[in-house]
Amino acid sequence: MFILRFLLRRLAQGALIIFLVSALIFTLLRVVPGDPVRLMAGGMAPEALIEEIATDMGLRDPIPVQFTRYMSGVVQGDLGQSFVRPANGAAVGGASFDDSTRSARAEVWDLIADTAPKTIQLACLAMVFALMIAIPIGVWGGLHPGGWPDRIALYTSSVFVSLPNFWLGIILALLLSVKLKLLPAIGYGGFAWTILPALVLAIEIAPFIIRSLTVSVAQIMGQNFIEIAGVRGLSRSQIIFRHGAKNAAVPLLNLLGVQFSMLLGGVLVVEFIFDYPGLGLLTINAVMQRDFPLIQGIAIVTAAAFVLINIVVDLLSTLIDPRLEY
Amino acid sequence: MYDQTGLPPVLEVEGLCVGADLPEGMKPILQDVSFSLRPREILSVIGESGAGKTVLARTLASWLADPLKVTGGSAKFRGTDLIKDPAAARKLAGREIAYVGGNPAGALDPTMTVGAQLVEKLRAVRPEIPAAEAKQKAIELLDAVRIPSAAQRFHEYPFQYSGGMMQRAMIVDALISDPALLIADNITQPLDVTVAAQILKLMRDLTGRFDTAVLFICSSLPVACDASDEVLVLNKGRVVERQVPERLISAPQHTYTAQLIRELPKLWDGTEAAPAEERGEPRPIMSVRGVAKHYTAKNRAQGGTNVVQAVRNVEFDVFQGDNFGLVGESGCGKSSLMRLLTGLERPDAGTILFEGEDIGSARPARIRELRRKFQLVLQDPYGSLPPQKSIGAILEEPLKIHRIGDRRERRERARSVMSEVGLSETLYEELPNGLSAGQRQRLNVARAMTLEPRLLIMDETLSALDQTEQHKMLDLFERLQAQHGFTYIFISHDLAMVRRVCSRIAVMYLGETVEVAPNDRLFFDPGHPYSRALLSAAPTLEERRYRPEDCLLEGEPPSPIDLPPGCAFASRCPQAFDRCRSENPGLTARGGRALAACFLNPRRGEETAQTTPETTHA
Amino acid sequence: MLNRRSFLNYAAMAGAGVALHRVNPDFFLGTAHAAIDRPLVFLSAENITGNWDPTAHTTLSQSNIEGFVMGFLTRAPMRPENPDEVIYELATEINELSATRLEIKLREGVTFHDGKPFTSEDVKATFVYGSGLDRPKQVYPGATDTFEVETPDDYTVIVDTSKGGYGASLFIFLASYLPMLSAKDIAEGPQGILSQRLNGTGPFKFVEQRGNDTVMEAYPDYFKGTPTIPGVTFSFVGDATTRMLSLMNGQADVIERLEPEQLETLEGNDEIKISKLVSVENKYLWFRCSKPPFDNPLLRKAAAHAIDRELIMEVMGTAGHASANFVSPIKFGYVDLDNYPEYDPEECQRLLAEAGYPGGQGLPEIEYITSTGFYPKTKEYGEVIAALMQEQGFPVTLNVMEVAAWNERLYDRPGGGPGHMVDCGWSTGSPEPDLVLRTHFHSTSKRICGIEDPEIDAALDEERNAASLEERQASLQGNLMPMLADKVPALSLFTSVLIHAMRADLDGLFIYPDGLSDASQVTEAS
Amino acid sequence: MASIDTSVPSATRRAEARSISSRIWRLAFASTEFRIGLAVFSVLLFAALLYPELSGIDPTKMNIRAKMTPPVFMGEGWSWAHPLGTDQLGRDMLARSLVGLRYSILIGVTTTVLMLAVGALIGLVAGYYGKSIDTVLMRLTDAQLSIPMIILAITILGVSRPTIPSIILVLGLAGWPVYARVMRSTVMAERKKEYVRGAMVLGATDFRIMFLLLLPLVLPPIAFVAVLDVARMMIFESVLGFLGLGVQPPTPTFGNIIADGRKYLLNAWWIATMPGVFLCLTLTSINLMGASLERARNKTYGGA
Repeated sequence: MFILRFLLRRLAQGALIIFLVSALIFTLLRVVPGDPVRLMAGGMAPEALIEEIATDMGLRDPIPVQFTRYMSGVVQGDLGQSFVRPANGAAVGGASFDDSTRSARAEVWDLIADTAPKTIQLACLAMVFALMIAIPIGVWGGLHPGGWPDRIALYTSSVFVSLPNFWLGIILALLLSVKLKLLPAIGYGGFAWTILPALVLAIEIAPFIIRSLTVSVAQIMGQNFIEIAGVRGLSRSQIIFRHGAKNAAVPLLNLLGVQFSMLLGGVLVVEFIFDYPGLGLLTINAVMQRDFPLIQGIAIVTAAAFVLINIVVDLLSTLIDPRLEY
Repeated sequence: MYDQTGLPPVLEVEGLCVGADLPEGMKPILQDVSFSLRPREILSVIGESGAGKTVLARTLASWLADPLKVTGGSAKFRGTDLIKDPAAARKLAGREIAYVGGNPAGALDPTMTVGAQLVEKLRAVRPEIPAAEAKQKAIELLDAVRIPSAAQRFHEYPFQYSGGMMQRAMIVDALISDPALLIADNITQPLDVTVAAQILKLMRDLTGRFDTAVLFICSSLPVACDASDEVLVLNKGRVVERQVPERLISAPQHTYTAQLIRELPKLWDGTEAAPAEERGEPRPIMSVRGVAKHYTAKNRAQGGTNVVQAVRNVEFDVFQGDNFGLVGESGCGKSSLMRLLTGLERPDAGTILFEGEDIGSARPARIRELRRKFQLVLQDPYGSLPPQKSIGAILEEPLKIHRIGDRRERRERARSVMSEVGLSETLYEELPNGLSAGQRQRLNVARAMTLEPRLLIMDETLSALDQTEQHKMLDLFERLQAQHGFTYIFISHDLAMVRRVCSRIAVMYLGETVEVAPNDRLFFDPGHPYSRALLSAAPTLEERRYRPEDCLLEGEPPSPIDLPPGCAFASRCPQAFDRCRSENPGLTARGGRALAACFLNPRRGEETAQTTPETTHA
Repeated sequence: MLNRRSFLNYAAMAGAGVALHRVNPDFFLGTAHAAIDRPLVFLSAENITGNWDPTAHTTLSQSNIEGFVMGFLTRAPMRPENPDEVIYELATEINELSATRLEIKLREGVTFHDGKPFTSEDVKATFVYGSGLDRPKQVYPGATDTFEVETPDDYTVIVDTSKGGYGASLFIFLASYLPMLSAKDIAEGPQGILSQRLNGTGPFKFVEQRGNDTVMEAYPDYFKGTPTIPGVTFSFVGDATTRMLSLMNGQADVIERLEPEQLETLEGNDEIKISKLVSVENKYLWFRCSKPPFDNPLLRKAAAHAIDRELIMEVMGTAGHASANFVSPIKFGYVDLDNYPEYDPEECQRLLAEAGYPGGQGLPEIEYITSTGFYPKTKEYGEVIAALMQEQGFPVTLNVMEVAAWNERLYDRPGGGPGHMVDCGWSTGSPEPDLVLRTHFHSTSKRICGIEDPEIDAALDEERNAASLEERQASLQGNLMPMLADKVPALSLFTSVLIHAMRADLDGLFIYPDGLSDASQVTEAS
Repeated sequence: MASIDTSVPSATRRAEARSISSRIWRLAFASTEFRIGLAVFSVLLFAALLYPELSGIDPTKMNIRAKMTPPVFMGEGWSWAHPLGTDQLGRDMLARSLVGLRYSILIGVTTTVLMLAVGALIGLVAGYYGKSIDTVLMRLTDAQLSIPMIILAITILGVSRPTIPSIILVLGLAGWPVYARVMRSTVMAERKKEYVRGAMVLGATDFRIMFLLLLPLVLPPIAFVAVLDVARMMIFESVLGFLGLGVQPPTPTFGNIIADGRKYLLNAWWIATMPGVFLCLTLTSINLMGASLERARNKTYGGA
């Protein structure tokens, strides 16, 4: 009952956010230079043909008109069609001006639906790795504020954050894939292909989790109920893992929710480096090709994902800590 | 009473010494403390703050943190030396030796239900008990400490418990493992008198039932005497006296004890004249008329919102140069009223006139200007000072806010108020975190004084201080009043304090002023049954004029969310009759400038509060 | 029989400086080598278009795929030691009946992947369709109405170019570059099935496009026998390092467009072998000739003399092949031009002074647009060129763009394209020089530089209308090319070298100069 | 709690009347970690500011024939002329790294300060006023947070030639919501405390409470965490370079050096690695100082 009302309110707010984001991105994409029709039709196409195609596609209508048309599609679950991609989903280069002979263009929704699961798999695994790296270091640091573990946490995060992900990607691929032949690195052929990119992503996010954990664990371990728990007869492991961990989980969850967009930025580069056929690679190609419907679609879907993730985060936070206002 | 059980002692402390290992050397905290404790015995430990009471309690509970260290002696629990064998001591902690602290608010994990944590604790120290049984035991005990609908409350979170309920839950937490020794460290201090009285009664019941020995740490002599079989007096880390309460009071052995008893404020002792009201032409500096304030709170269970009537029908006048007292238990609306009086919030109805100007409806900028003339001193000596600012900066802040003086003048002013309240000028560049609670409250007062206000509102300013400190502060207030002609409003739950300093006192219950009367009249002839209940519960060594058995009722005040239609006190009033349940009596004059809201008072005509002489000046 | 002499002449020119890998032609049927049991993975640096019609694009990667799937009348390996070698594929014989009539005999018993037999109808339809003026990859010497195709029987084709007035021998040169389409597919027109899939007679059958992977499987009825590998997966992987790592960890079998440094890394690796070959692609620095300051030929020349192409070659390393003409050395008509602008600071200063900007003073800010992530090392040598020009006083700022932004700014537009200099390469899957020269420098086309010069127009027309190959070559080398070197509407910097790397145990992969590969004979060396 | 019986009156350990902040600095400076951090940071800073000019080595000067010279002792052909080797165009890596450090510190610090300023302001206002102001501001924050950075980047950087100010703007825009959120929750917690009420009663305006009372209190811990973001922003700048949206050559930012040097990682590992090393040194030295300062603060303010 309560959760339902909370969900309704947050989803309504989320819809508003998505609407705002769509409007903003829609407008921005239409003022940015780089005529998509030029890219669709190819560099050699004459101006008149460009204008004709653009007018046909409604790209010369006023932006509000275009936006209204677009949003009415979005509401019905139609994110439009890619400007440049054929239905088979290949990333294509613009070389032909004879656009009329293009085979059917791909539905944006299908392109996203095809790639998103792989990215979700990658992101989840990355998160698992990141937590596996960050929790021991961060908690240990938080349990000894000012001591060596705290410093180790600090230095580890300094080093990790200084590693550019495309540098790290190459090094890890060389080491784990080329030299040791432990893991496949490039493309996607099954779960094993996710491990290496996830590791790179994990190292990228881990410093922030470490930092957040050291701070929140230290803060929680200084609280009265933790101090008194030993006097009440609870064992140290009970105190740390049941009470400390549970209380530290709330700030951690919030961090993860907020860092979502950062994760997406990382996914972009990592997927490109590893040629991992996920949403990130799709985004890079869409950006490179000025595939506006696709960029818009991705933006809307990620905004929606962000909204949903944060609703889940808030819901989980309130489940963990019922004091939080719904 | 001593040795009456004939059982061997549970705890034998011999020559215990504890010191603080500081860079400048070992500083002794406890020196050569020895005593023993038998099952079912309640031993109070009393002493001023800094005497080492809490250190003693924590040493026994294996909870000494750096830089404190045991430097000598032994503490044998059933033959096991807790000092020599810390591992065994830790094993006993929580199981045989239970500890209850004075700060129940933060004592449990806020993210787990109270019940779950009780079960967790029990199963941590006694893993052999199955979960279901543990749950049943927890509910039984919650019920035993009179937590209403315990089975339901079992599933609630700590923040859903009131302070008194939390304290009781913590007692359950301590007793659930059937400990042989209960260390109760200042458990009644943060509580209202009526609640504290209930808790003490409960503790006595329970020790009888479970054969538990209790070490009762306390800073109030009357409470200690009330609660225990024997009293141990600690002074500067040494045991100076151990007596049964009666003997202690009648024949204190040590000068410190004697002084403690002497300084104890008396409620009904006529030797010290109660502050008299200003006679002649009393001019009200503040008049409160029919003030009401409600808040809306989210209802988590059913959705929607609830209206909380925090303040209703509040009426009183405060006269120039007067000491006005506002008493009531927590939740009675004192704090809400304070926010209204200081212009932090605006009333829904009624007027608050300060020197003829309505604070309730003044423009925000005007209120800021008026603030130069009335100031507030807050309750919490720790939270009320801005962190990370030096004492000098704190004192200059009000002057900066009101753009008074230049740098040098402000500095001088700050230094002069510091010396006035008795803070050394060398503290100017220091942070307040090195100050004691008393010094902090002096600082708070000093800060309020820098603007040279006319009216000072003291919101529980003294309640966090021990008796000796309180004494000194009250002297300070008197001196300042004499020098600057301040008018004080004391918001307090401490009747003894109010009795000593206030000339007129208003009693609040559930947002209403149920009685407004001169000091003597309230204490000797209260006009409201609730006032009598308060007086009956007040901690004192004197013979009570009102017996708790007659006046004090079980339970807590009804929730201010769904107030009964009639007199709010009717549900707990021993004398309530039908009319009380249907009609709100309202403040009525009962002669001698006293008013009370009770039908039992003989009416003098049909005068209402608004037409009493004192209000005609408004 | 084929006029061996003319073919030889042409092939000798085209094959200059080309190094190739090629196994014994009999090898494809050999059983001495064990077949590999999984599809060959080929990583491409370039993405494909959405249109499978081979005449609808000039995209190298897609042509590469066509090399696997489609059949050709002939293939010309152009090995330096045997430059005139022609391998007949779908043709069995080519005879010059007269100067304007060419007879092609076709192989019998060949079927398309969709089961339709390959006949002279298909050749006719392909010739007619592929020479249509609306085809982006118009690969024939003249438009459809300049020749006629006769099909006396199912396996004979006669091309008659008398209407167009040029020699039918031009068709010989194009035979190796022309994928044969099915007449049935062509009948549906450009919007039809042609655009949706590949249908050829080649060793591999197009199965599907799966994301960025083009999946092909062995065609069991391939006329030379079933290929020894089960299939080919052709994938677009945008990042050069990624491609190399894939090869190194064994996930990929062949990768393309290696950079010289990658070459260095891989050369030490016993498991990997390299193929280098000069391509048909030249890299150019295009001047915007229709707007100041480069509407002044003196300044263009000055700029050309400011650039030390040897330095650029240093940067390019093995990925560049020095050339001094506007077309690749393997294109028809190539010659090292004597008057091609060389690095000469004094000449540059002289020209600047002559143009009225001594030492570069008074020149407006010059924007140099280049891309990153598409061609190798554009950013690196872009910085070199900018620095060199700055040294001579040109106020150049380099603007490195991602490919889409660059592509959008690339072409000429009314009033001149954006910026003042643009970096771009041009590659066409044919030795025909006009596909570069006419496209860019004729005033009716002027794709990028925007030049309108009647003298150049006249020179372009003259060489096209030449009666014979010899005459045409003379016109190109004696008139047009020196004229372009003098007017420098663009400066050709070098010719790209296509570098492929593949698993060392992979024998039999042949790579053609335009990047097309033939994997039909790929086997794994035991 | 009550066990603070042991606390020594500060008068006994008081330093002669010295302001609190100077005491914190002195305390921090007394720690070895702080001194090491300060030493490393100063060396880096001075080197970045002075070395390229003093040494007369032009970080953009190419010498293609000496390209990819390894750092000293690190392989064949090294020379003392290029202690950290040369890049793919034969430019001196030491000079490039130091000039790159200059730009990257500029970008990293300015961006972080920008997002901290915007985020802190919005979070402060939202957390202080609460209610509908809070709702509006926080939903706005969510909206901003949910726009992928890259899309902002291509739109803003695509309009014009990417310059350092426009890159700072893009990165700052993408980063502020995180700080707004942290700030808001901290302020909300502080807002309920007594001393805020105390300040109100003294007559302080909202502005004064927000900016003079709360801000100095809640900002330092957040700023300490923000040090990580300085590094992250430097790395992000390299991602932009990687996408062709970075600072234009020949300006050597870390982003440019890493993004361009990546291709040569197997031949000339030092090109893409050096910026990372400098970044790590800078960051660790700042962190060393920050952590000591934080400890000194905690010690001075009694752990609060």
